[in-house]
Amino acid sequence: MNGLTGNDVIHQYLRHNKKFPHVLCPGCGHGIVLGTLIRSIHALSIPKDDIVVVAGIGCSGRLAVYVDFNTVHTTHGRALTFATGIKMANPKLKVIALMGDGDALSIGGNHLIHAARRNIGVTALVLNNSIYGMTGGQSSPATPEGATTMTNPYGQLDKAFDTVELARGAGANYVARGTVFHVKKLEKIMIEALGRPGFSLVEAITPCHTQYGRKNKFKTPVDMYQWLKKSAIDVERYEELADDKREGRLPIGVFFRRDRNGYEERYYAMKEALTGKGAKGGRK
Amino acid sequence: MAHQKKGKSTVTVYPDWCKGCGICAEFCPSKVFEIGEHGKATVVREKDCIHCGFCELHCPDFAIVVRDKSPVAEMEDTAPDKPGAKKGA
Amino acid sequence: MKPQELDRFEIRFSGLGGQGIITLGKIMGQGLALGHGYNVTQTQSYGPEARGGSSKCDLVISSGRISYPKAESLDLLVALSQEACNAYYPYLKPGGALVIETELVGQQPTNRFLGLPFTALARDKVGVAQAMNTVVLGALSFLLPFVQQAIMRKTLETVLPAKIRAVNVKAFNLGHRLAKKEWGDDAGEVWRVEEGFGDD
Amino acid sequence: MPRRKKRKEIFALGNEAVVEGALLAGCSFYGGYPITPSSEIMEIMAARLPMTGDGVFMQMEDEIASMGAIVGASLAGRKVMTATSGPGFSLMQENLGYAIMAEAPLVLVNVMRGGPSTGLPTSPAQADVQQARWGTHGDHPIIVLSASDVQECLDMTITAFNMAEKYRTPVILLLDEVTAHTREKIEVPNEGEFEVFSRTVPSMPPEWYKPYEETVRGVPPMPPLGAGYRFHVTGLTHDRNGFPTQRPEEIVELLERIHRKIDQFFYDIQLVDEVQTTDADVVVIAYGSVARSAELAVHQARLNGVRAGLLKLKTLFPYPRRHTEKILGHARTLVVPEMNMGQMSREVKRVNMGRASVRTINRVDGQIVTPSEILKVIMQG
Repeated sequence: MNGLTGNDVIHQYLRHNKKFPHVLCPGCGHGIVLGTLIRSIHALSIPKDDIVVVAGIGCSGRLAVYVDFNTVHTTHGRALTFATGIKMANPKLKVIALMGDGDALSIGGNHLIHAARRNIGVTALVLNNSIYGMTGGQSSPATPEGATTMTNPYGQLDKAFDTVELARGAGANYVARGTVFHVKKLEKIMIEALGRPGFSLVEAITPCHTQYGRKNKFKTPVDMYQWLKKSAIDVERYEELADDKREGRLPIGVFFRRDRNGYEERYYAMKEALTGKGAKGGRK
Repeated sequence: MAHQKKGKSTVTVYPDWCKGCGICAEFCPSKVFEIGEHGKATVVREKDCIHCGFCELHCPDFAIVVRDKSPVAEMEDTAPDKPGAKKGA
Repeated sequence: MKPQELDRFEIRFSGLGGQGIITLGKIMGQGLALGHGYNVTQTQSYGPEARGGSSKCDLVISSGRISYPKAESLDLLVALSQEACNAYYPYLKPGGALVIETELVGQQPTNRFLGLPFTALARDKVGVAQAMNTVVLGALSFLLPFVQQAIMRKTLETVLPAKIRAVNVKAFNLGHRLAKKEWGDDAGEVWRVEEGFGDD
Repeated sequence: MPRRKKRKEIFALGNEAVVEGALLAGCSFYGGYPITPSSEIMEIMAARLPMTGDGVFMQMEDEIASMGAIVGASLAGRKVMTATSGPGFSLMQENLGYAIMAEAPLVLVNVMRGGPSTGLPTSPAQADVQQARWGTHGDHPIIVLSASDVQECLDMTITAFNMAEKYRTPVILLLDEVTAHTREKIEVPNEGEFEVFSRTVPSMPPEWYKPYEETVRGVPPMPPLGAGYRFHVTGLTHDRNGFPTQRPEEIVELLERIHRKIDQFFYDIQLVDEVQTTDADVVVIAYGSVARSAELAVHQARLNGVRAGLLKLKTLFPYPRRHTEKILGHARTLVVPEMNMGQMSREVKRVNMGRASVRTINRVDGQIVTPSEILKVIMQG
C-alpha cells in the first residue's frame, strides 16, 4: 500500500531511539509475534496514535517498549485491568493487551476471565511459551504435563491450561490460536481479532528454547520450530481426528466467533438512554 | 510460479541485529543462508532466492530484508500517522 | 419562628431490626437539619446487628457546631423493644425522658416514662403495621418543643415515595394527636427554653 | 468572600459527601469493588456517574483490578477514583506503587476499619495510617489526607483531586467508619467557590515531548493516551523518555524528582486546623473522627481552667512538621488519641524529639476514643 514490504514495513513502526537487537534470546518467537502484530496493524491502516499496547510483566512485557505506539508496561498479570480502564475512558482507542502465559493465565487469570465475561473491546494477545522465561524457567499454568522446569524438576504434575476453553466459557467474542511458525495464518487471525468488536483473544504459541527447550529435549531453537511445524494442525482437521490421533497435536485456527457488543458499547448505549446524550467520542 | 522469481531479489541481513538463531538457514526453501563463522546469518546464495518471504516473517529480530531488484522509488516514512495528530493535546 | 437554642440535645432511637428505626432517625435528622436549621449528626449501628436483631440510631442536635458526633448522655431515649430499653436506659441523663412502645416494653425501668402502643396503633388505626415508626415520629414532633409539626410533616412528605406518602402522613398525624391527648400539653416542657434564658 | 448564591444544603453521609466532592472536582471515572464500610461511595457513584457528562462507573473483579482500571483511565486523561477498606486497601498497594512510578494522578479513599485481616468490618479504626504511608513497596512519596466530619469529606475529596492533579501523584484519603457513616448537614459549594485543578498537558510538538522530564515544579506535563504523544509508560525505573534504565544517575534523578515534587510544596500540601493552640500548655494532636472527640475534650478542659488546644491533622503525610514545631515552642504536653496501637504518635514523637511529654491514648476495640477519655488525660497535664 505504500511501496514497502516485508521488514521494511516493520522498521517504520520500531522506536529508533531504542537499542536493537531487542533483549530477547536468539530464536525467541516473541519477536515474530511482534512483527506479525505490526503487519496486522499496518494492514488495517490503524493510525499509530490510536493504538495502545498494554503489556504485562515477563518477556512478552518487554516487547511494548520497542514499538512506536502508545505503550503502557504495567504490573504482572494486570495488563487487562489497565486495558479495561483505558478502553472505557476512551473507546476510540484500539487497545491491545500483550501478555505471557504466566501473566494471563496464572496471576492474571481472574482478570482474563472477567475481561472475557464483560466482553470488553480489547484484543488480548497471549504469548504462550509454556514457561516463566524472564525469571529463569519456572513452571507456568501452560507448562505441559510431564515437562521439566526449575520448579518441577521431577516433571509437571498438572495439565496445562486450555486457554481456548477458558475464554469460551467466560464469554469472549473471538478466540483463535496460532504459532510463530505459521506466521501468515497468525497474521490472518490477528487482523480479524483487531477488527472485531468485543473481547478477542489470540493465543500465539511461541517457543522458549532457553528456558523450556533445553530442559525438554529441544537442543536448538530450530528444533522447537520443527516441533511446531510437525505438531500444529488446523482446528477443522483436528476436529475430524479420532481421539487417539489427537495426542501431541496442536490445533490452530479460529475456535469460535460471537457478535455480542463490547462492554464499552453497551455502557455508552446505556448512558445515552439515560441522559439522551450521544456516546462520548475520543478525547483528542 | 516461484521459480520465475528466482534471481530477482536482493537479500540483506543486518549483522548487528542478527542473533544467529538459525531459523532462516534451516527453513529457507532455497538454502540462501548459512550461519557464518561469527555466528550470524550470511547470504550465500542470493541468486536462488524466490522471494517467498519466509525469512522476513520468521526472523525474530527483523534483521533480514528481501527487496525486489528493481529500485524502490520512494522510501520515506509512509507509516500511517494520523493526519494532524501531532498538534498537541 | 426563631428556633429554640439547643446545646447538644441527644436522642437515641432503639429497638428491633425491621421496625424502621434508622429511617425514623434519618427523617427526623433531616427535618431538624434542613427544615429547622439545626446542626444535626446522625449515627447508627452497622453490621450483623443492623440486619435483624437489635437496631439503634442516634441524633445529636445543636444550634452550634457539633464536635463529638455520637450520643453519650441521652436527653431522650426512644425504646421500641424490651432489650433496647434495658440496654440503653443507663445512658439516659438525669431528667431525660424515656419514650416506650408499651406493648413491647413490659418491664419499665422507671415510673417516669411516656408510652403508646405504637405498633397496634399503626396496625389498627392506620392499617399498616410498618407505619409504626411514623407514628413515633408524629408523637415526638409533639413532645419535642423545638420541633415544628408542619416542617417535620413536610420533610416526611419529601423523603417518602409517593406510593406510601398518604398512609404515612395519616400515621404521623395520629401519633401527634395521641401524644397530645395521652401525654398532655406540658409533656415536653422540661426542654422548653425561653428566649434569652438559655446559656449559649 | 461575599457569597453570590446560597449554597445547597444536604443531610448526607460522609460516604455520600465524598461522592459529591469527587463529582465537583471533576471525577469522571470510578473503578471499584464493594467492601464495608466504604460501599456507599461505590453505590452512589454507580447511580450518579452514568448520568453525568462522560462519567464511567465500573465494578471490577477485585481491588487489584480496580486500581489497574483507574490507573489506565487516568493515563487516558480522566480524573479517577476508587474507594475501599481494610483488606481491599492491602490489595491495592501493588498498583498504587505503579501509579506513583508512572505519575498517574488518582484518588484512593480508604474507609478504615478494624484489623488485622478481616478484623472488624463494621467498626471504626485508624489502623491503616502507616500502611497508607508505607504500604506499597519501594521508597516512595505519598500524600495522605483525612477528614473528620461530613463537610470535610466533601472538601477534602476536592482537595485530594486537586493535589493528585497538581502533583501527578496518587492521593489517599483516609476516613474511618464513624466519619463515613455519620449523617450531617453540609453545604455543597457552588461552582466558582472552590478551586478545581486539572493536570498540565504538554504544549510542545510531540517529537519534543519528554514524558518524565525535569521541570521547575518537578511535575512534567501529561497528555492523555491517543493525543499524538506516543510514549512509553512503565513501572520500571525509567529515564526522561520513559524507557527503562539501570544507569545510576538516571535512577537517582527520577527518584529524587518524584520525592522533591511533593516535599518542596509542603506549605501547600500540609493542612491542619488549629483550635486554641496559640497559648496552649496541652495540645491534642488528632485526626479523623477522633479529632471531634478531642475538640469537645479541649472545650471542656478550657472550662475547667486548663489551657488546652487541638491540632487537627487534615494532612497526615507528609507529616505537618512545621505546625507541630510551632506548638512545641510552648506546649508542655502533647496528647495523641488514636483508634490504633499508636501509629500517628510515632510521627509526633519523631518531630518532638523529647521536647514535650507525649501521651498516647489508644483504642483498638472498635470504639471511638471518647471525649471523656481525652479530657482525663488532658487534666492530668
